[in-house]
Amino acid sequence: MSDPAIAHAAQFDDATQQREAATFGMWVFLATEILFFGGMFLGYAAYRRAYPAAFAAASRHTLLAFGATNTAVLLISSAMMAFAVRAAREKRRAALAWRLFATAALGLLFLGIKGFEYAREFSEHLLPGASFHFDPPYTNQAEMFFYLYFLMTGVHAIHVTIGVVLIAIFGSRAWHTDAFARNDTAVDLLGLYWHFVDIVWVFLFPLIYLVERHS
Amino acid sequence: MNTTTRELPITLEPRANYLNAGHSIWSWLMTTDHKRIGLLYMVSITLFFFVGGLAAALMRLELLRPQGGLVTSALYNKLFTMHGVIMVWFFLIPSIPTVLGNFLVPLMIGARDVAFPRLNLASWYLFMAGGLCVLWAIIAGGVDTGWTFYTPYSSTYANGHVLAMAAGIFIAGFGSIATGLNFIVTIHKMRAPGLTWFRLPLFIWTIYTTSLILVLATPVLAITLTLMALERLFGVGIFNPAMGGDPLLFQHLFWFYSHPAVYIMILPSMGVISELIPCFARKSLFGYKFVAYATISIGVLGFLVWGHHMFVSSQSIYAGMVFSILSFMVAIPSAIKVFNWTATLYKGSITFHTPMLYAFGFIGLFTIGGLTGLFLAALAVDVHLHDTYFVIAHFHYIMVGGAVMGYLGGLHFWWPKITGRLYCEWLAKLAAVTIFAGFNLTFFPQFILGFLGMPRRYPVYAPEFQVLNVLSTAGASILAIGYLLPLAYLLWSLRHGKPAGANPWQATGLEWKTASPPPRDNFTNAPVVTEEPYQYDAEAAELALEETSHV
Amino acid sequence: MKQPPSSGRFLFTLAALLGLLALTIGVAYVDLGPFNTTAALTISVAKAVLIVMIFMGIRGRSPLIWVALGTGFFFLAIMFVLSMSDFLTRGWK
Amino acid sequence: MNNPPSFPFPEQASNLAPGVDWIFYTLTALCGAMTLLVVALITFFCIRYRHGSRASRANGNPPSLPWEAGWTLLPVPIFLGVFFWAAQTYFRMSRPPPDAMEINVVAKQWMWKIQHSDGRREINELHIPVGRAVKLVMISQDVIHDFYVPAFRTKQDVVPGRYTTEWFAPTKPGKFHLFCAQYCGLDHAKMGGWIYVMSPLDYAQWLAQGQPPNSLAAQGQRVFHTLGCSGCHAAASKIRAPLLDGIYGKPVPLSDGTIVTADDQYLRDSILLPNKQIAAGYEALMPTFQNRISEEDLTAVIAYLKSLGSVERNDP
Repeated sequence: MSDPAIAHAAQFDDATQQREAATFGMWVFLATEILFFGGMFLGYAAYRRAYPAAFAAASRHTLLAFGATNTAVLLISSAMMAFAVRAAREKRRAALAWRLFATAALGLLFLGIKGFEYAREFSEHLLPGASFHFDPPYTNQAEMFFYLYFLMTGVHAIHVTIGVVLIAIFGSRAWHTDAFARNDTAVDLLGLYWHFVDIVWVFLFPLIYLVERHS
Repeated sequence: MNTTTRELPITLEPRANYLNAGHSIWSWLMTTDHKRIGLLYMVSITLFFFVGGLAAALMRLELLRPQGGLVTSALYNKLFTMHGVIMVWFFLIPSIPTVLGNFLVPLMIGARDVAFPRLNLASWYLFMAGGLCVLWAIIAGGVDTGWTFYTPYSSTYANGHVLAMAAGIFIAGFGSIATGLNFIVTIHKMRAPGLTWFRLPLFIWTIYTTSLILVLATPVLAITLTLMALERLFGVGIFNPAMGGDPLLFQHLFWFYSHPAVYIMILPSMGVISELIPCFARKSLFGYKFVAYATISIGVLGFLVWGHHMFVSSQSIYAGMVFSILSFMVAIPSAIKVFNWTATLYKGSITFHTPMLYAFGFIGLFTIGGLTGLFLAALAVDVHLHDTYFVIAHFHYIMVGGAVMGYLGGLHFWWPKITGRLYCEWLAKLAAVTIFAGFNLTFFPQFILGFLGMPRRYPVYAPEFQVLNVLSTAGASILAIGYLLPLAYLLWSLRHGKPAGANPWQATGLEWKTASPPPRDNFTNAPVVTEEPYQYDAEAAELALEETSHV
Repeated sequence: MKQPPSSGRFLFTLAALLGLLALTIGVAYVDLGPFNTTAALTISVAKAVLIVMIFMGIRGRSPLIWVALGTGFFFLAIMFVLSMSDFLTRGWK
Repeated sequence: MNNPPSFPFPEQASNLAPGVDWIFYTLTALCGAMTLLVVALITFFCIRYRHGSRASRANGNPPSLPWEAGWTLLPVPIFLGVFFWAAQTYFRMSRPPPDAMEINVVAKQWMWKIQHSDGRREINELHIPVGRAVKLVMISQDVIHDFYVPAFRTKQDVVPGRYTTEWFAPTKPGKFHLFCAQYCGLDHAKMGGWIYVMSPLDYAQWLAQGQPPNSLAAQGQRVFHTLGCSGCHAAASKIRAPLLDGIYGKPVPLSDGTIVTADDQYLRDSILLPNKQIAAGYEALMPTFQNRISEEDLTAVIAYLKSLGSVERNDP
């Protein structure tokens, strides 16, 4: 369905080839992200196996309410992004714009909740380093758990921030110009990125908040 | 065998090609033409090669005497770190993929450019930004952790600009990922009509596999360096033994990238050799499909063997045995390639132009390098040889004897296509022989030094090792001269070289079907591929010779 | 790309995902011994599969895309299996 | 009396050295033959089929499958053979005999501190009798080092935070190089030393020379009291703490239900990271002694705990 009207870059033969190349490129990029996060998950797995009791105790100190809400917020924003991609394909500019803004807003909400959570933990001296404080039995290993917690959720938050910024830009571009009416591939790719960021959180949530909640 | 080209007038009638499509600095620095980006990389990595080479020269001079004396231990430690970092990340890994790969991949598959030209330019800028970051770290005081950055030394005890150097490598790493991603998409999506996978030249197969490794391994290096840098910055981290951390986790993450990285360095050279041997033996490659499958299996198996760097690191002996048997298995695809190259020569019509000399040099030295890898894969022997000069000799035989020989062979083979000029043949042959001789004199004694037990990274050593070290330094001086020669006559050929014409070697391959240097969009008329690669005919070459000699 | 999933399907998937979220929290409060971790991971994998299949619409895409995704997870598995083989067997004498 | 190495072959001065050398020389022969085969084939083809030679080029493309199958499958048995041979030797290398003489080594940025069980301490030098198996229990105070004796063909990284072991049985008296083989900073190259393997007579003389005031275990007992360990762990103490008599090598049930044997590593972790593995039935009251006890004193205390022998234990 190569629409002749869609312009394509010089090095491609037609628009279909351009879209397939861009989409394939995005999936290869997601594979690199899988391995990038994989290194941290390996560190988590190694130390959770080595210090199960300490990880369980430390996990109980994480704020499950914040984590659960955040997961829900990100899942909803992922669904909203899926709606946005559909709107882009159906060339409905207004729907695309406000759905993108909604997704970005949910992303911001996620970051806000995360910010509050970090502030709470910071006040409870759970930030690893000189000021770290945890009741005696598991001081050292709990510091390891919280190091991994701040590391992995921090890197994930950076990815969410990048996503929110891009979605906002795409939203305003959809609102003001008809760029995406002519070529909606970019919105599809941004959607793939946003869903990937959501999947990383889907795995992060149980590993951090639900290590051992039963009494 | 270029006796049959017509003698073109020295002054070329100015035909539009990618070189004269713009002369301003801006047209070069902002180009999205894959051919120009290839040249930008060529200049950059050549500069880095000589910076890294200078460090190596100083180290070899220091090792002339057991008590050293030329440089302090602190400076020597910075020298071998600088030599390692620059040679690995700023010469060997980029060399063939970004120079020959950038130039040739679109040409060989009949495309106008790579899939994402602007991303291609961005990857050069990322590479240069990373390179300048590393150079600044070196000039500002240097780093003495070795290119391996083992914790806890790198994260807690080393002083020096570790963060700046790690940042430099981190940024350059994204340049590698961008290049790998670009090539994977280009090779999948932009092949000329009729160009099926098994009609692709093997250079494309190796660049494709190298790109897979680049894309899958480099992110793990990025996260590993980030973790090390964070631990150095904040004093707490997951590798910190005081917090119950395990330094071996760093080694696992580092070598998960760094062993596939050595296949990033050698696979493209294998691709170049798979192009040179058939062309100068006038015969199609023996067992094309097996060599292609061997390439892919090297790429995959390369990810399974990293533990052989950690046999004596107190890694579990059972994991050691798993890694040892896998390391033996990864040697098989490389052996297949060597045998197939050798078999290609059977009943060929072999000529000995400079690229072919480099190809023979590659096969000989790579065979020695590969086989000595088996010594290091054998557990009990590795206990004795690990971290000695045996390991130094092993990986230099692969990287310098293999990768650099392959790069130089490819550079000489495609120089006429890149610049439209021929270089001085006898000087080039002299350089090839000098490099081969200098290389062996430098690194073969180091096998013996390693077996005698001389550890690596030593500015001062026990007196009984001096004789072999003097031999090695003598070889290094010859090798240095050998490397300066190509720089001279290739630059000289830019101005005074004879015009090369479209196909000076009568080679097959789409890149030889367009003009030299090629036009901006590579092909005036889009090529269609109808036959297998390497359609050479040795008998025809012999008959052609008889006719010309009778006439 | 084949026809995009209908909007009803998106809402259904979102509901399923939120249900799985509730499930994983609920299961965490039940003491299953070693199976708590496997349960949590299985539910996460289920959520990830839902997102990939429906939201990312991988079903409508070419097999090459499946291979790209599969390759990413395959090499991640290699990293985990061989690294953990060291950590798990280091204590054995 | 530094006996010059028999160039180009390194000295074989330990029980494992011949075994390793046999594998090395076999591999050299195999790989040498393979390299010569390839080089000879290429040279022959280059001469016979050079451009302009008279040799016939008819049907120059024989079917490749048989050859490919040949050189793919042929190396497999050879590689497996060498793998098992080397792995078996490696397995023997990693299992010190039970009767080995235990010596503690503490590596520190740029020196080796060696403690004999009779309390004698040496820096960068190790005096051992010929013919007797020696097991080194090693740990690093800072970065990763590596205790490498080329003449014995043994090498083992010395890791901070974890005991690593290495063993050898010297077969020849003499003075052998000790090198640090893992880059550890400024004076990595100067961190070497000497292993003096002495005949039984010389060794007895050396022992008699500087008789150290008290054994390692005695030094450990002194540290055990000065740091207040006896306050809780003595039999008469009011605080409920595990009795340590005869604990070395015994299985210890932990609070999370698993059972571990009380080896060097367990004792060290219990002192530095007490809450890593808490003994079953006890509160996690023990303070950490990290940065309050040096590696040498720690080795001494562990030697003392080992010396407490197996008094009949009556703890709950």
